[in-house]
Amino acid sequence: MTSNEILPLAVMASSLLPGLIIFTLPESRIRWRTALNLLGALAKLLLVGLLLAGVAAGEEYGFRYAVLPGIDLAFKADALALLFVTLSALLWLFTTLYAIGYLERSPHRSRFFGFFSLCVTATMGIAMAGNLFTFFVFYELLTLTTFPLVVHRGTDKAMQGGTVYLAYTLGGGALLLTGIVWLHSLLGQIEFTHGGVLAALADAPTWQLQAIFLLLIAGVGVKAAIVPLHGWLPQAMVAPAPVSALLHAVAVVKAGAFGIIRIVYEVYGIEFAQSLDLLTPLAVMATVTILWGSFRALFQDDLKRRLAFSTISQISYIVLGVALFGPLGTVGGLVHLVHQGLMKITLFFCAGNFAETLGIHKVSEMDGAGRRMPLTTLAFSIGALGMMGAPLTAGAVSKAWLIDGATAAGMDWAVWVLWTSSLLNAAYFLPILWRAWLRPLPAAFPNERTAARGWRETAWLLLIPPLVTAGAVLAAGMFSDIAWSPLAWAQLIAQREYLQGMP
Amino acid sequence: MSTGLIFAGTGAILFAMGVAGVMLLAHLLRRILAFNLMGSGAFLILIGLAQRAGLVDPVPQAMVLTGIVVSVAATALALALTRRLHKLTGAYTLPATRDD
Amino acid sequence: MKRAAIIIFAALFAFVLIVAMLELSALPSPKVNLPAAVAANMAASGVEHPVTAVLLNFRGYDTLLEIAVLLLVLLVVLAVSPREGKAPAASHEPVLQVLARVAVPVMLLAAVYLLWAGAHRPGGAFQAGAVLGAAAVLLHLAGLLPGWNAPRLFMRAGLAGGFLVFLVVASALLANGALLHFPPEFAGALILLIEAGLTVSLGLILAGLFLFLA
Amino acid sequence: MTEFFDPLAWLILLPLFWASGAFLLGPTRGARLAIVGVAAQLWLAIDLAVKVGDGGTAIRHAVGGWGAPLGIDLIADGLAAAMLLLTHMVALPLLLYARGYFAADASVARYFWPLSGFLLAGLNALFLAADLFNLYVTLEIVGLAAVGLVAAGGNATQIAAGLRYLFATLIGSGMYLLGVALIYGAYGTVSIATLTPLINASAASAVWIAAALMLLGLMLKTALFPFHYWLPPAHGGAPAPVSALLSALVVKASFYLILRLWLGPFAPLTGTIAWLPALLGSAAILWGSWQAIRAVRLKMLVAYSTIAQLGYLFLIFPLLGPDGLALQAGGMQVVAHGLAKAAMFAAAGAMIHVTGRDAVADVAGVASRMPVSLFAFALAGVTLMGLPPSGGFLAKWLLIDAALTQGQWWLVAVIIAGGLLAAIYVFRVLRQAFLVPAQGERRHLSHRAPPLLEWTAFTLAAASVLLGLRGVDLLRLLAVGSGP
Repeated sequence: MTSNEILPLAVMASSLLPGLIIFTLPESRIRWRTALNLLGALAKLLLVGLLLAGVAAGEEYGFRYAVLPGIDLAFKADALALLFVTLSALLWLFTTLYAIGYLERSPHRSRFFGFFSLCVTATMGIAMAGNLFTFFVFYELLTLTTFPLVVHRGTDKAMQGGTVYLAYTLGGGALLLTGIVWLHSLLGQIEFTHGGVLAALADAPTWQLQAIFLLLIAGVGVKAAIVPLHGWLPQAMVAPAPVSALLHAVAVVKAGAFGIIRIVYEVYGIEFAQSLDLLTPLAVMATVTILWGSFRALFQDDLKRRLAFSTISQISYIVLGVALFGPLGTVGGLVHLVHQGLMKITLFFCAGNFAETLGIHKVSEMDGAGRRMPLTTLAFSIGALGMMGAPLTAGAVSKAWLIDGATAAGMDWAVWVLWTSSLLNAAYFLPILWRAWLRPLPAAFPNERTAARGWRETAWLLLIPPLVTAGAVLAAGMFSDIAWSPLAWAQLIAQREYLQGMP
Repeated sequence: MSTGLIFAGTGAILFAMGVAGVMLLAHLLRRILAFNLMGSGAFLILIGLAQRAGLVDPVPQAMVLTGIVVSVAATALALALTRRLHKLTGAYTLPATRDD
Repeated sequence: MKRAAIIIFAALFAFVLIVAMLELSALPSPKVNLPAAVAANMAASGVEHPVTAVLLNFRGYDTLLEIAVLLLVLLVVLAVSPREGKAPAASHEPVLQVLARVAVPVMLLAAVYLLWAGAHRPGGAFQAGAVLGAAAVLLHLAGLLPGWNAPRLFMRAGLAGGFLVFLVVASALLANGALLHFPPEFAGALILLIEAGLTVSLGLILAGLFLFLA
Repeated sequence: MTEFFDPLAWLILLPLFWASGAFLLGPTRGARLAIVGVAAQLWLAIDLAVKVGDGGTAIRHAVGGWGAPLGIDLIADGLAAAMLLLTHMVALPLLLYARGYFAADASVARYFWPLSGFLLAGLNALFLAADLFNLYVTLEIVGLAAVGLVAAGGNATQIAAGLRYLFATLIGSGMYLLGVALIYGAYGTVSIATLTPLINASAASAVWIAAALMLLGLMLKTALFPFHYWLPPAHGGAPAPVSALLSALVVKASFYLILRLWLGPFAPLTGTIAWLPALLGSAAILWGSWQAIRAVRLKMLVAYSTIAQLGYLFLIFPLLGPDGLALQAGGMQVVAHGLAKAAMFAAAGAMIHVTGRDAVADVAGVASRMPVSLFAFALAGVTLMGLPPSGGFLAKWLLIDAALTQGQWWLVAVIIAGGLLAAIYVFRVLRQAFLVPAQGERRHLSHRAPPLLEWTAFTLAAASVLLGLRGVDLLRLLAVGSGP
């Protein structure tokens, strides 16, 4: 095996092995568990760094293993894969730190961190999958490994949320599988290739290709929470805060959006998809989701539910970017994959802190929270402003590229959609900020633990991750032009998908 | 019609009676007898059909000997279980099934 | 309703089967002629009676497995008939006792004859064993032999011994090229050895199927 | 002429030897003998699989040196070698499991060891047999040994379940035997190799009746819907290691024989009715899953799941084509389900052993007390649901691929629906296991499961999942000697 084959596997092993070891650790070995978690996360970052340098220099990383005749478990770490891998690896580190602080003294931590690591492994597999078969394998693994996390608390409500989550994702998986096998039986292969592989099937009946597209998009659309397949996401909010962060920013929802990107660009090929009239319906679906998610978020009093509907809306920005048919929109969609992750994880970290420190679960309880927890509220504000697309934040960059993309594609209505959504974002985020910063302190918070635990604001492990990610939101917004920024990387990918893929 | 065929025809009737008996009879001893009828029918067909031309064929005869031993064994097993069931429940019929 | 349906179906089945067999008898004889093949190989079989030759040589493997069936059924009978305490004493039947005292020695003799006769005329281990088993059952019914308790080592050896002899011979013959591949010159002696072992064990097993339950 | 240590012969002789030995020696030494014997058999099975796989042709052993049709042949092709490998991969962990399971109960153990030896001998002989009458004898060994193992527990439910099973298996073999009699009457031979070229579509009606009788009898033994009535009480009522052996292997033996006959001698007769087994198989999937979803007892849930999973095997018949996809799917499903179902019964047995109760509801809280058993159950469930990366997933993939290639859309729908239904009953148990039990119920979780029970179950489950990574090797083995 060459080092170009080993490196992608090592990236996966860096979370798989610690995860498996953690399962066997007794509950009391806290230091061991923490050390393993951090060691894995840091090792992964190091390995990802090596990959990034290599791919930027034009190296190709990949590994194949035959599972069935003509069907391989194939990994390839290309530029697009690395966009997702880097995001997940980075956020995994912070989520782990946060989770260590969050779950202090709660039971079953070995189980929790074991499955947590497996989740990240599955996400890496999804990112680096070299064909639809491999993608599906890890896509389903992600479902299986997130279930124990969603139901972690073991209450009836958690079980209900977990069941709804499973019903949606396994149903979606079944559709996806049908689509993939159908495609395989028509085409004989299902590799991800720049520019797509389906042009070879130009003679096949159009309805078949359209039906397969529908199956595939519906399959990944469940995880991407596209309306009307989004019902599980608000229900899954019963999970502990680090799991919500994982679902919304690191793994699950992202995996769905990433799947849509792979299917449109590297299975159908953007040109061929356009010629089959598939992109406009996709754009319409994304639009509906963007507006519906924002609209529903307006009326949620539960803070995490409001954030959940916000996620539904924001993820479809990525889908819209993909469907805009043009390099500008592509860059906008891809960069939003990263930016949304940074912003949303900040928001969930902060929401977890409010709940853990002051017992705040509802928007209506937020009055004066900013005075008691200024740093957390600051981080929250940065995330929220980013979501609105305020200048100097990461959100502004993605929105600008998306709007340019829509204009260039001649889809003026999409510009209006983006503006409307920004207004709605402001409408559901600004009241929170207003309450937190400007309303007076209430007589008592629902369940304040600051004094009992001897915290100044909250535990350090809970405070540092949101501050760092909030900083990243600002950095990605202000320094988007330098090399190695998410934007630069997205431009590299767009260039490869649009230029190298074309004959 | 040769003797062999008469045996085979009788075997067919016995087999059919046996099958009907196993399906219809609730009393376990009767059911075991019906099963033996089935076996005998099959043995008669095996020997009778092979010897329809009147020639002796030792191969099916040996097979039937083997088959008889197997069927003796199966009958003994069925009787032993029936006896045990009777001792435990006092009934010579199978209890009604419950799905759970 | 169900009853009538089953009866009608069974009658129909018998009718169809008979018609099919009549149709078959009108066709020419089958292409494979096994009786001829048996006759042609009788000399190498080690016995003179064709049925015994098929039973213990040509298709001896079937017979090996058939003994396994008997032994395994005996095991199940033992498993489901746990004997609590001592076996009940048999009832006292004077008339039967007289009959049994006369018949059992004759039956033993008949068993030995059947075993020996199997080589060249109808007979053999199973028939001999059946007579032995019947003798034991007769003794029990007459009150001369109590029911059997769970078998001790000696009895277990007797029950499984015949099968083990068969098994050892079968596997030793692998050295001759195949399972149960008798060399023609020793075939007769080996078959007699197997049959003798089987007669004892089959007698015990068949008696046991009755007496372990009694 | 073959060597003395011919795996074909010894795979049959060895279990017969140790079965008799275990009877002679009694349960304690018998258990040791059995485990050593099965370990040796596993080695023989691997040796045989390597020989068949590398050689690329079937291996033949002419018993008695006569050769068919006068004598009886044993033939090991790829399918047979794969079945033998599966049998011993399942049997070795299960016998180790049984040692732990029966440790406290010597009266049942006394006859478990010799009976399991006869069962394995019967299975091995069945997989290797190439003679219709010899197959009848092996079928009876397997059937009677299985009934014995179910009934050996000795309580009224088990005896009744054993009797029900006994009558089903006897009717099945009676029909099979009648078929053999008609075949012998028509062709004068029972050797499969000799018969295959003789049978064609213009065969006499007696041959058609024979084929129908034999296939129906075997379907009854395989518990194909609607002949499944005997399976749940038998598999759900027996001790856990027995349930595992029965569900993983015994029902597969008669399916194997159906496949053999369907592809071999009866191929010219079956072309037009291939949709019938598929239809029954679909009904089995839906009905079995539905019953598993509403089962109250844990082992009943697993038993009904067997009925559903057997249904998948019968979907392949209308899809059998020159591309071999359907046959590969069937072989993969047999192996994957065998390993997974053994694991599931073993894990369920361990849970029942500890909680002392048999209801699905009593599993609550097991997640924290018996993580290994639960993990084994979950991994086995992954295979049954057909989720990646398990062997069950590859089977499902191949099956859908075959169905799509042949344009049988309704089968695709059934396969997908079956997977989702399986998810419902598997997650029903997992959900319950993760639930925090009410305080009063904790007292039932007083003692811990023996590690032997938990880890053997886990090994089997892990094997069923890892099979998904060795699919190519299994399919290469299956391809040997199949097809024209």
